[in-house]
Amino acid sequence: MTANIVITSQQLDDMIVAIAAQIAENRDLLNQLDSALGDGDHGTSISTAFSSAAEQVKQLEDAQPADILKTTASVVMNRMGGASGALFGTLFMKAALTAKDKTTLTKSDMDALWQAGLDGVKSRGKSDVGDKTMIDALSPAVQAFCGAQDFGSGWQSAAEAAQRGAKSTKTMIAKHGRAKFISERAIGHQDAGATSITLMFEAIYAYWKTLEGQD
Amino acid sequence: MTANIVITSQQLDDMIVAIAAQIAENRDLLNQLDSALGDGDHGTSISTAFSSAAEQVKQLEDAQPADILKTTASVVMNRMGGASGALFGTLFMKAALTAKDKTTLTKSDMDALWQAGLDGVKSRGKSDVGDKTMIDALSPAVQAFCGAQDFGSGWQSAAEAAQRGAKSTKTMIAKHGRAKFISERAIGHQDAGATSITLMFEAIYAYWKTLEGQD
Amino acid sequence: MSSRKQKLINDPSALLADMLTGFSAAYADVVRLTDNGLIVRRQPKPQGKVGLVIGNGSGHEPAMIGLVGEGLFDVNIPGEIFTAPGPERIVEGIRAADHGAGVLVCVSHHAGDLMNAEMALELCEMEDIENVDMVILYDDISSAPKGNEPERRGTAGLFFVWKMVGAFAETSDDLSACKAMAEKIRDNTRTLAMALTSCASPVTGEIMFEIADDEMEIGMGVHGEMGMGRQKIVSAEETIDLMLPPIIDDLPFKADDEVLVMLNNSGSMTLMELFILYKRVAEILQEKGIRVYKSWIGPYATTQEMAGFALSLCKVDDELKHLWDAPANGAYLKQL
Amino acid sequence: MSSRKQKLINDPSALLADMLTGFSAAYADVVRLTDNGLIVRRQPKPQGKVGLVIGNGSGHEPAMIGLVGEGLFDVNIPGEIFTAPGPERIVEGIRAADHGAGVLVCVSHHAGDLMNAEMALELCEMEDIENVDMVILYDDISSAPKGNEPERRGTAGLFFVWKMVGAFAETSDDLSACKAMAEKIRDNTRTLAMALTSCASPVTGEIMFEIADDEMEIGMGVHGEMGMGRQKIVSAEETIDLMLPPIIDDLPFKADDEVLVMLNNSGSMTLMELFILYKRVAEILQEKGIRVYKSWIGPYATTQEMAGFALSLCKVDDELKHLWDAPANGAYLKQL
Ligand SMILES: Nc1ncnc2c1ncn2[C@@H]1O[C@H](COP(=O)(O)OP(=O)(O)O)[C@@H](O)[C@H]1O
Ligand SMILES: Nc1ncnc2c1ncn2[C@@H]1O[C@H](COP(=O)(O)OP(=O)(O)O)[C@@H](O)[C@H]1O
Ligand SMILES: [Mg+2]
Ligand SMILES: [Mg+2]
Ligand SMILES: [Mg+2]
Ligand SMILES: [Mg+2]
Repeated sequence: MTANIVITSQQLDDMIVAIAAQIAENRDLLNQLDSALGDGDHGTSISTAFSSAAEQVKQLEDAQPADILKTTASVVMNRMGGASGALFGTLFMKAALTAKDKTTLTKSDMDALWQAGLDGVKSRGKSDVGDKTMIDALSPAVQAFCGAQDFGSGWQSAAEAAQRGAKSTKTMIAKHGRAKFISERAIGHQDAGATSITLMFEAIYAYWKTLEGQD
Repeated sequence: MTANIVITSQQLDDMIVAIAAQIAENRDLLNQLDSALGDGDHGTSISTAFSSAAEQVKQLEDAQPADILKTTASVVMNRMGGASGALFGTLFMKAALTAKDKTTLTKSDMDALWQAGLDGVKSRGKSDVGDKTMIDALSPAVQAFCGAQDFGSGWQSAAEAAQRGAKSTKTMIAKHGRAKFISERAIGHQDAGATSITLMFEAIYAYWKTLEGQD
Repeated sequence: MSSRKQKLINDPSALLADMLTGFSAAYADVVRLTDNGLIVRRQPKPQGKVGLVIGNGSGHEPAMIGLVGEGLFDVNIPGEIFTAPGPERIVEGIRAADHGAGVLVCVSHHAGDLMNAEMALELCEMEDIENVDMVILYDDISSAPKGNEPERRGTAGLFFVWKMVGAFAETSDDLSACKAMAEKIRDNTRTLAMALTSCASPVTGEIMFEIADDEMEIGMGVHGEMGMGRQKIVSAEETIDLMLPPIIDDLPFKADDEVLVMLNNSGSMTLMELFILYKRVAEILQEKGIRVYKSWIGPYATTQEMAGFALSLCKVDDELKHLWDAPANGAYLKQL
Repeated sequence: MSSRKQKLINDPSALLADMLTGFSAAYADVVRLTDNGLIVRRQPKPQGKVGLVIGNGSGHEPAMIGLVGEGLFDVNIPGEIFTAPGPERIVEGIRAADHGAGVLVCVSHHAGDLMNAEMALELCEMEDIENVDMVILYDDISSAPKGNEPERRGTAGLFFVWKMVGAFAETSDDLSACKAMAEKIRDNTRTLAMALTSCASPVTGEIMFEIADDEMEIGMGVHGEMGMGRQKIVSAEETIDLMLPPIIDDLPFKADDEVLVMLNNSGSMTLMELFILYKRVAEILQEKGIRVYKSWIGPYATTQEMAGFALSLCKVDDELKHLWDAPANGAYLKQL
């Protein structure tokens, strides 16, 4: 088992498809989490958005990584709408801008993509770690990924860090989104957006393991 | 125990008060019956109406029987409103017209009062026996009363006939009132208005027994 | 389907008084509450025009207090919840609406409304109040078969009558012409209603009728009177496919007819659902070549918080279209 | 309190399309549905006047589709249920509202609405669409303390803004004056809402939040976001006694101020209850010497079939009263 050195457009495509599948599978769970803290639609809207992103991405021809990421961003932003459409859209849009003109993505390219995405989400949402949002999963995951030597250990530690981060939102009071209005009553509930981020990294990691198994 | 020969204004007063009390006690039952067949308000509206009729009647001074009946009619008609306000109002209004200028009421006066009241209700409601309305109690009660020799047996047989008549509505399909729209589904439920009529005769009969006990 | 039983009220025996006080305070520019509990126009109609009156049970708001105003009713006599007012109060309403050209008493056909109106007219005769007539109005096809129209009950479709006979009476000095106009509109109108849930009586706090969570009833009356029967809840399209054809066949409405369409919210339907329902109504009418002149979607005659709706059609000619487009300024019915 | 879960819809994924098709068919005299899913006026505003646009999540009908028309919005960009539309759609709405004097994008302050509007304005810059600005609007006093007004969320009281800035933009060619007017009205407006029951999401079919049958929540948001806390249901008078004083104190509204009052039905309240509630509102305002200019009671911004209401006050001067009385002709907001 050797680590892949770069990510190709085909692999990026597959990752989007894997994310869409993982999120679709957990749609009801995400709705449930969002109904404790928000309006109960996160699962439906994010799964619809990623499913159509996956469809669109599959139809691209001769796509560069940036095209794939930009298509994902645009579909998520405009199909999903709402706060999370803007935020998940921004994540992919900033990544797309960073991937501009690259034909494949190295590990350090990928570090930069995630870092740009995270910064974009933070400034769009005017939020940071500890606010009980997707950032509580995204930020530690990006940090863990960037701290790893290769993709394999990067995806694994990112998935684990996202998982821990999402769980940590249970004890937080929300400072953003619809959940902020319920203050103390938010305690005990895990943030839906942070859970989606976790599912995203888990899907990528699971896909990566199948790749590594292949070679 | 001797039978009273005439009914005085005072006794008529007392009867209205007794009816009001009996109906007030059964308010919830009457509402319940009306909600199976109609809009569930019969108990509330008839008890409110008779309570204020009893109040008004008590305040009359030097009242003739016709005044007492007319006051009852007018309060019931205008306080109660609805179909049953019109019908119970008509019952007392026709009785009042028949009692005009009398200072006391003999048994045969009373026969005429009830007969006029029954006819009034029938023509106002364009209904007859078998239509699943108050008439199914009122008509046999009036017939029984008029067939009796004196007040005592008259009130008793009227109360019993009303009771039987009210029960008979259970197996009927309604032809009038709100209940007519539910056709077969009305079967099994006793009519609320017929039940009120029964309570009315039962109250009078119970009051009469206390009178007979006294002399 | 379940209903809430708790309402935001004060003393249940003061429901009517509290409501009328609040309503007349909020819409003091349009109406006035008289000492004897009538809702009258702030600016009375000029002398020499026919007065238009209706008495009815309350609990159906905005009907009918919200329909007093220019181009609509002169006077409303609100009764207790779901209970027609008694004859003496109706006579008071008739007096208040009299502007020297007679008064038409509109009756939405229900036993109580009819009997009390009849008794009021008898009182008018006894008291020598002249030039008063009444018109009995009905529209609900579920309440009696075709051929027995006069036995049908009055429901939400009568809003077509209120709007257009209101416009007519605004400029008419002819009582019998007003009555004939009301009858013409009535005879052009057909309604069928349905409900998904029950509602609670604000007087007793009890649920007015039982209906299972997964059931609906087609043919529901405006006081929760049951209709043609229960069935499992179906989709919006299937619901309209069940309800519209019998309405069309009853008049019948034909190709090239022009119609007004109303989807009345009986309480807690969402407008979202009503718009989705309307989509199917428009499709079917188009298939049949029946042309929609104007539509109304919203809460007009409610049955407390019952979730359900009434679908009404009214066939219009040029005269009726003109009356329809005439200005109206009730608190809850405005036509520019 | 219990809520029905079953709605009369077709395919839940076609909710928005079905609703817009039905709505625009019913009110074809007022609005038009464009191929890209915008609700626009049937008769566009003349050239040279400022365009007024709002994008918002659907499910609040009649808001905001019912507010497109003369004297109101030029364009509404309806998003999915409770979900603000994405930036590209907002840009399409801005283009459709552009009549050569710039476009004001109104934002009811919620995270999603704001972020997408910001992104839309960034896109406009990139695409050289000039003279576009946005105004962030909020009114709900329960969502952030006094002093932190810009953190508050936008709720039903914004109808005061829509009506009056709509009237202003009808005759204005000055984008910054329109924005300043919107801010002025916003800064004069305060709202507090409450709910007795939950409601079901039409998308998932699930109840949106839990609330016990005998409880109410004061400070409820327009998407079922929870508020200041739960308590047992009290009477209508006690409810207003809890809600109105904090509203009055927040601005503060003072003796001799003139105000507009709104009681917004969030879904399945009865008008009867709202009138009873209004009675107490009028009493308290009178005690305090605050004068009511006009009132609105009814379903303006709903949260599906949630039983609850929002109470809003807006302080008006002569300029605002004039704008208030100006004609409006949206499908669900008419001013004669
Ligand atoms: N300001 C913000 N910054 C970062 N994340 C946010 C912010 N606001 C909301 N979120 C995320 O969005 C999620 C809610 O998404 P979703 O339910 O799809 O959107 P909406 O709140 O519009 O219904 C929350 O769980 C949270 O993680
Ligand atoms: N046409 C009629 N003739 C005789 N009795 C009638 C008629 N219509 C209704 N009723 C009586 O009135 C009763 C209903 O009274 P109530 O509930 O007080 O009036 P409403 O139907 O107006 O709510 C019925 O139970 C029935 O006995
Ligand atoms: Mg959500
Ligand atoms: Mg009844
Ligand atoms: Mg009744
Ligand atoms: Mg949402």
